[in-house]
Amino acid sequence: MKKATAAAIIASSLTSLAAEIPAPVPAESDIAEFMVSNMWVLIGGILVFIMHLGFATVESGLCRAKNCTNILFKNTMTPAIGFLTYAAAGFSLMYPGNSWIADGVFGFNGFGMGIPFTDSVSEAYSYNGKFTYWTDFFFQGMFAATAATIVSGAVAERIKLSAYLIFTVVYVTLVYPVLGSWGWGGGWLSAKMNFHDFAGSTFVHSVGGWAALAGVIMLGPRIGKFVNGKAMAIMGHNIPFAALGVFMLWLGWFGFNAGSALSANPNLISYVCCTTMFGACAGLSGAMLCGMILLRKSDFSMTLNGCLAGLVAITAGADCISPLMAAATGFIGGAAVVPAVLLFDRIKLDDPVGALSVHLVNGIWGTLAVGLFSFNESYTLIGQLTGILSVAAVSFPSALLIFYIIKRTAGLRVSKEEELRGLDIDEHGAEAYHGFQIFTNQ
Amino acid sequence: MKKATAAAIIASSLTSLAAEIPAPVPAESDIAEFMVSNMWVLIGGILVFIMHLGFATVESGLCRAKNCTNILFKNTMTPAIGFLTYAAAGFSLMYPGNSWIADGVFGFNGFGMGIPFTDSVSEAYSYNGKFTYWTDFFFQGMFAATAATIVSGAVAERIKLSAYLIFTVVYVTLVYPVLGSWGWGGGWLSAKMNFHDFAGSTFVHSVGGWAALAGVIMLGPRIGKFVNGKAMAIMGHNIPFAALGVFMLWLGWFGFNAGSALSANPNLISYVCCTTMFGACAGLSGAMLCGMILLRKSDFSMTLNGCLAGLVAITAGADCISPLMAAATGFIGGAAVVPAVLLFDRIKLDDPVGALSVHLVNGIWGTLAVGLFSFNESYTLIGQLTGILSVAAVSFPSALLIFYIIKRTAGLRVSKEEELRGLDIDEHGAEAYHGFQIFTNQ
Amino acid sequence: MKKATAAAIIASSLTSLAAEIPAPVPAESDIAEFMVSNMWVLIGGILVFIMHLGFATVESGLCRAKNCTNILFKNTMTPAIGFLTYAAAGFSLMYPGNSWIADGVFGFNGFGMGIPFTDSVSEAYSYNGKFTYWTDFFFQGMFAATAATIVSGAVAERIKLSAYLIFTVVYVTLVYPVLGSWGWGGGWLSAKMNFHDFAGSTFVHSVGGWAALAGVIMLGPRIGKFVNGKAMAIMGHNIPFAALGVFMLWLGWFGFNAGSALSANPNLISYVCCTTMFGACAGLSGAMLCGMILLRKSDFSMTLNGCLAGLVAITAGADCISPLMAAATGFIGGAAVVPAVLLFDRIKLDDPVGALSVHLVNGIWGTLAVGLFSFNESYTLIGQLTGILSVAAVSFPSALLIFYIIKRTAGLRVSKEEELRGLDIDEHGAEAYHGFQIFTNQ
Amino acid sequence: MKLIIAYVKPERLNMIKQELYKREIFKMSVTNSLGCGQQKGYLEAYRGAMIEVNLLKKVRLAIAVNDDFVEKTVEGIIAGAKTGHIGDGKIFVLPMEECIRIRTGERGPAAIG
Amino acid sequence: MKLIIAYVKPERLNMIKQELYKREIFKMSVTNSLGCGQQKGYLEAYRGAMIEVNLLKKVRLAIAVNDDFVEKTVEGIIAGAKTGHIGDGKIFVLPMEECIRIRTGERGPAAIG
Amino acid sequence: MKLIIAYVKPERLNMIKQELYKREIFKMSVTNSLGCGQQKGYLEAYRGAMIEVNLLKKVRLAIAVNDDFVEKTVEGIIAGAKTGHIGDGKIFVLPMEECIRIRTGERGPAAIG
Ligand SMILES: Nc1ncnc2c1ncn2[C@@H]1O[C@H](COP(=O)(O)OP(=O)(O)O)[C@@H](O)[C@H]1O
Ligand SMILES: Nc1ncnc2c1ncn2[C@@H]1O[C@H](COP(=O)(O)OP(=O)(O)O)[C@@H](O)[C@H]1O
Ligand SMILES: Nc1ncnc2c1ncn2[C@@H]1O[C@H](COP(=O)(O)OP(=O)(O)O)[C@@H](O)[C@H]1O
Repeated sequence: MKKATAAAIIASSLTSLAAEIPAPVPAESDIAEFMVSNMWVLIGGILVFIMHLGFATVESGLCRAKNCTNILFKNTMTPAIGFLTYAAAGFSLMYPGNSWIADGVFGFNGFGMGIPFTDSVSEAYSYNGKFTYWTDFFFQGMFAATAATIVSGAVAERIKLSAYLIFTVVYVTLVYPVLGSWGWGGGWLSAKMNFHDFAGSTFVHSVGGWAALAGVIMLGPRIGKFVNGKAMAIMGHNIPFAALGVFMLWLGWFGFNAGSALSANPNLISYVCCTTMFGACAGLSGAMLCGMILLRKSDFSMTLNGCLAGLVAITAGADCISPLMAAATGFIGGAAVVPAVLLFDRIKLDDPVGALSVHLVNGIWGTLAVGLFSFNESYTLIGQLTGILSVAAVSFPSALLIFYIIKRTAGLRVSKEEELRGLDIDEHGAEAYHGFQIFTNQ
Repeated sequence: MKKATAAAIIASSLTSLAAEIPAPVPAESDIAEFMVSNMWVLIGGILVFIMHLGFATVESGLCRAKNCTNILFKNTMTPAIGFLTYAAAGFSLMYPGNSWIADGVFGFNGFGMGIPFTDSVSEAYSYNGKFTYWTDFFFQGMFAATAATIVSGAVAERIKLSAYLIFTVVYVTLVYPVLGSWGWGGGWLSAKMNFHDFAGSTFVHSVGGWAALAGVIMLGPRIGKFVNGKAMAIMGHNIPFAALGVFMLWLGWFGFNAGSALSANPNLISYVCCTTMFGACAGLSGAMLCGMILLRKSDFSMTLNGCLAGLVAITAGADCISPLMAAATGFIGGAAVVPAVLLFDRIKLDDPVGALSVHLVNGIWGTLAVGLFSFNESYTLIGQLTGILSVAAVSFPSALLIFYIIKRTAGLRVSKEEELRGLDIDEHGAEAYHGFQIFTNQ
Repeated sequence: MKKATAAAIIASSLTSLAAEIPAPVPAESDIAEFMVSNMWVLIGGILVFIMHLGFATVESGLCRAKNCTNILFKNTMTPAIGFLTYAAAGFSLMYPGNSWIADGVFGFNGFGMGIPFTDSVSEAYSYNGKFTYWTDFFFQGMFAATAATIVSGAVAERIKLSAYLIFTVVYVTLVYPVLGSWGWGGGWLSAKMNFHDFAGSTFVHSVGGWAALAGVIMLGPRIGKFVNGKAMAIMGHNIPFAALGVFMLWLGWFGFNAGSALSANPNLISYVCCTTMFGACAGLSGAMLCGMILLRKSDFSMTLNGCLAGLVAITAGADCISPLMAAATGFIGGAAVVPAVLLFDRIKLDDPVGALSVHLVNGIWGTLAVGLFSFNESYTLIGQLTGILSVAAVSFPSALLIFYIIKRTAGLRVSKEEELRGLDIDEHGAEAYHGFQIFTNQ
Repeated sequence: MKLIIAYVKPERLNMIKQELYKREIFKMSVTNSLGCGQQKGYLEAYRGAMIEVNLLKKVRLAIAVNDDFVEKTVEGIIAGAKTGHIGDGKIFVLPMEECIRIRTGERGPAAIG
Repeated sequence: MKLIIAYVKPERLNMIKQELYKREIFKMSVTNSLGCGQQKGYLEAYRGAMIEVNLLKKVRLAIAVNDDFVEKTVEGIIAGAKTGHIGDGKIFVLPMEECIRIRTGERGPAAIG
Repeated sequence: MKLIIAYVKPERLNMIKQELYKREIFKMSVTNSLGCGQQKGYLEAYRGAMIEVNLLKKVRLAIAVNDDFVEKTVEGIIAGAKTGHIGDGKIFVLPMEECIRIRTGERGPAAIG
């Protein structure tokens, strides 16, 4: 919603700039509000940035030491790829303004960045009175790579570096922004279905989650994950690092959600910070309790997943769900992680870090929760379901296709020897923890 | 002081909302100032959040690898418990507004959240013109769990997970907010004694420190800490992680202190950031030099403690102590850590991470320092002492009582076997660093 | 430029305060803008602070485990030393206002802090309408220590702790601020040469880089680095920690660069965030590709260096280079890291963490890039070259001199035995990873 | 009594354990080790400087057995460890004079199992 | 000369050292090890998948002694290591033909102490 | 056949390897170890409590050789490891009854090299 509005203003603003219509001189107090809102969105973008550190540490901590450098390498390149391709084409695809090619479904505004830099505040003000073109791009660009990062964890410990990089470039440049345009870019989902996804349970997390599912299917499980039809534990090597990552993601999520207010509206941003926090806290509690019941242990890595699950779940409705229902949404999301992880193990889908249970399952759940719990009654369950299904219908097959093409050409999976020895040695020629004695029999 | 004012406004605002008095329409420029201040306090809350990562890493890094997951688990659940219980009752207990039951000593405003969400800026403005209800709750809620986290480190490596969780729920729901109401909630300490604790040397750090002391006494030392009456070194397993944590705490402290300005008053927030930094820098220097003299070594973990000590010490008077005296306050606090650690060892109190020396000793010292160094002469040594002693008189016995009840019922300490093998295996069924060869003889 | 203006205002403001001229009462909306800008610069300072964590983790991660505590110790003390000495004298030397002793070359405003704290917003407003005296000091003080930290990595694993601390005190108190005054303090480089260094490619990174070079030369290589004239690999012990550090530096850089706007001018700060991000992303890409070509491996630590290289390179021109050219600047900077590291190895300069390749080489490159790519044509290649050379001409010899004096007096390098055993045991009496089995043959 | 020491590839450990279990050998001690043998190392490249890593990760098994179990043990290890490629490892058999079970103080062949 | 090798519980190491010191045995080498024996392992559960950990953490002592010290050493180890529960560990005594002190080149029994 | 075991200072490992290569001994196994010997430990101070660290970091070499290589090997180790200071380490020579190359099943002296 909010984003769609912004996109429309961008579009008209672009036109007005092109036509060199003199910008109205705003009142000084409007300027001050403009400065505040702009700063908030910028800070939001900076907080989203730090989520990439969170992904890097969660994913590497929950995998084995022998693949640690490889995972970090992927997660460090991902924001770079995301931001650069978003500048080249993604931003234009996601926010086509009036340049729709297929109305509300596919649009494109031209390659590269649109508005030249100007030092004048009043000119920038004419963009939309809340933030500058550059802030807009910065914030949205930070989001772009997040979807790809979700994939990174699910395919870890067996995908070729080159395959991952190619997939990321293609998926982030094409699939992510086009789907995003349906909702945030003012496309059919928001315009016709009143589909509500405040900060991206669907457009970021599900889009990433479906691609992760495609990757897991195309790659197959890691050697040793399923033995005689039973799921084996392949333990993470650095749980403190994974915990650090969850805190970083949690931190960044305040920017992810509250930054999506796209202004510094005091009520909205503070409310969203609260619901976000409720989602995370309840998610932790849900996963802890569910783990105690189902596993008879306080499983830490699952509890950490529960925190992220709660955050993913509250993302769609952070602006329109009451605190109590936000906690409920998070709690259910966190609790759901435990059976979800067990289920994916049961059906032999090997997801080393729980990305499917966190991002896909809860991306869907959070989007549905808007239909169930929102105090804004214009968001219907039907509308939400339409969004979930239509996004799934495009993202999953296209991810499958991209992975398939890579498999047939550049190759998807490392050799058995390389997988056993660890990707760090063969792909990067160096270990992550030189000198540390690490015992392995896998 | 500041907070008491805020609390009063909250109270009257709550009344006005109840009575449906039409809110005054604020001027646009007031709105802009409202937006800025609200954003600053919100950012303050976000920075305080990251302190929980700091606690998690400092505490786990300074303990042994075999208990690492357990400590991280506790520190991850602590903010969740703190925030959720604060929403349920703590906020109402701490800021009772006019709903005092025993005047200035105990009040309660009702369970759950008070004000419904409204998207309108002017309505939010009527809250107090500086920040919204939700910002207020977010910021205070982040503080709530901090006191409990302090305990976590002191009781580490031997307390049962369940015992810690129960203690945290009770202490944070009841003890912390009631004591806080005496000062920040407009209670007797601020109203009658002009007691000044700007951001919580007493209400957060001492309150946590006294509980930590109670826990250490009730639990007894770790196996192997005192042999033939001599304190043995039980070395931390991951010093880099502990250093990371200190930086995270230091970072968060800018929000903890400068956010406590409860507005974006440019002078006040920037001044507080400076005094906070002076406290930390001087604390580092004090501990380093004192360590060199007393221990003839540049002991790193003590120097890190010194940084935190300086921060705790400057917290009470960050708004009313000159830069030079802020440095002096921090320096003394940092230097004090070294003999304090030695002293606690001498009297056989086993505090694995130095929580008592940092939070209790310096919580007291910092509160006193206001009486000694403040340029606001209305803060007297008597007033400060009254605050210190009255808070001690409630927090320490009640913490003892809670721990005692847990000991008689659920049990407080893990078995000897579990302690020797490490809590990670028995409580969580998994090690923190799977595969790493770790040599232990403790 | 911006900073010079600020300095001038500081000066006049100091005078006006001294003369007790009544401050003009600003309009309410001006106050709101003042509050926003002040908050932004303060947040900038807080972000720069976290860069010190980044330096600590990058440097310790890329060195050996046996020296890890020592490196962390240095990097923790560095901001403390930087901030305290900056308060004592550095700030006055760097921003002498009208108190030039040698016009535009050397000035001094007196010891200690200048303006007393006042709670009144309008009085603070009179400082310069954008930020308070304390914000100014906070932000600049955070910068001060950064230069020294750069040295820390280059001299790691062999310098005495005391030697490093002494060097830092002297260099940060005297050399860094005097050179800074030439540009940011309104001195000859900015006034006469129109030299442009937006956020410090020269004044921070080159100044640090030249000192690093001096240190590397005076100390000589680590034992075992060059064997029979060939450079040996001495591998870093904790690559994940180094990666974490790069993310922290990257995060902090948004404050370093965009905070240097010294106001919350929406256009400028958002633009600078974008160019900064382009620099980092392209730097990563440049180093990755160049590494693949020159080394036939995706070398991770070099790619990480590439990210930092891109950031250093874009720092000088973040406000005046187009997005595309920002990416080009970063790409070239990142790519340059790989041959630079190889070159320094070839000429037997042992720089364990690549500080020379990142900060010195790219500090120079970034400053030149302004002359080549800036859309502000008043910045000439000649002007930029003058800045680069004149700063080099002072910083390098003075660093050499300081190191030389230390060598002759307190001693510069640890004994051979200590170096072999590791500095952690001898200087700090404790290992970084107690209990972990670490295999070493160096 | 003999002490059988074997240096094998880490990833074969699970299989070796199973082969030994089949042959009713349940007790053993395992240590991390680095080995230098016919199997060539590999090059690591760190920051552009190449280093030859010729100490490869191996696992060291120590199994104390009675004389009539020696062949079975050797067989079991070979069955689990052999891939046919260089680097498969070596088995060393040492004479052992005494074996004591700490818990009971039992000595000699009875203490081994 | 004999080489005495013992696998014991890590937490008993300090006590064993003290018992050996009492018996004037000051020299030894200690290695991390994993042991598989009568002592059952335990279940770890990671993300819902159970794994049996049957390689338990042990410490391996190697002590070279002259023949007349063998009994004292064995006694000392037992005194320090014995708890009476399974998992207490084993002691193996191997014949040793030569011992050389690197610093001096001394050989034989004189080089041991 | 003999199994030669040496405990040496970690920083001498590279030199020892080179000395052994010179003498055409290419195969060995290396393990991390902690040693307690004549070389005194040092004091670590952690948070004001002193601890004597008397288990110093050593490296353990195990080299299986045929009888005619024993002297060369001992010589090589000494050449690489000797500094003349205490803590230089010890070499132990154990009799070995059998050696098996897993890859080929070869036994005896032929399997060693
Ligand atoms: N003579 C020896 N002494 C000690 N260890 C040995 C010896 N020969 C082999 N090893 C160990 O066995 C491992 C495998 O040896 P290698 O020569 O690569 O196998 P293969 O003989 O099957 O080619 C080595 O890495 C080393 O650990
Ligand atoms: N036959 C053996 N060979 C090698 N190591 C052994 C053998 N028997 C026991 N050990 C070592 O001793 C440890 C303790 O053995 P265990 O059988 O549990 O003790 P107990 O015999 O007292 O019940 C094992 O974990 C293993 O490391
Ligand atoms: N009798 C022994 N049994 C086992 N290991 C020993 C023995 N004597 C020495 N060592 C090993 O050798 C190392 C060096 O021994 P040390 O006594 O310091 O040397 P030196 O005899 O040259 O003074 C010790 O740290 C230990 O690992």
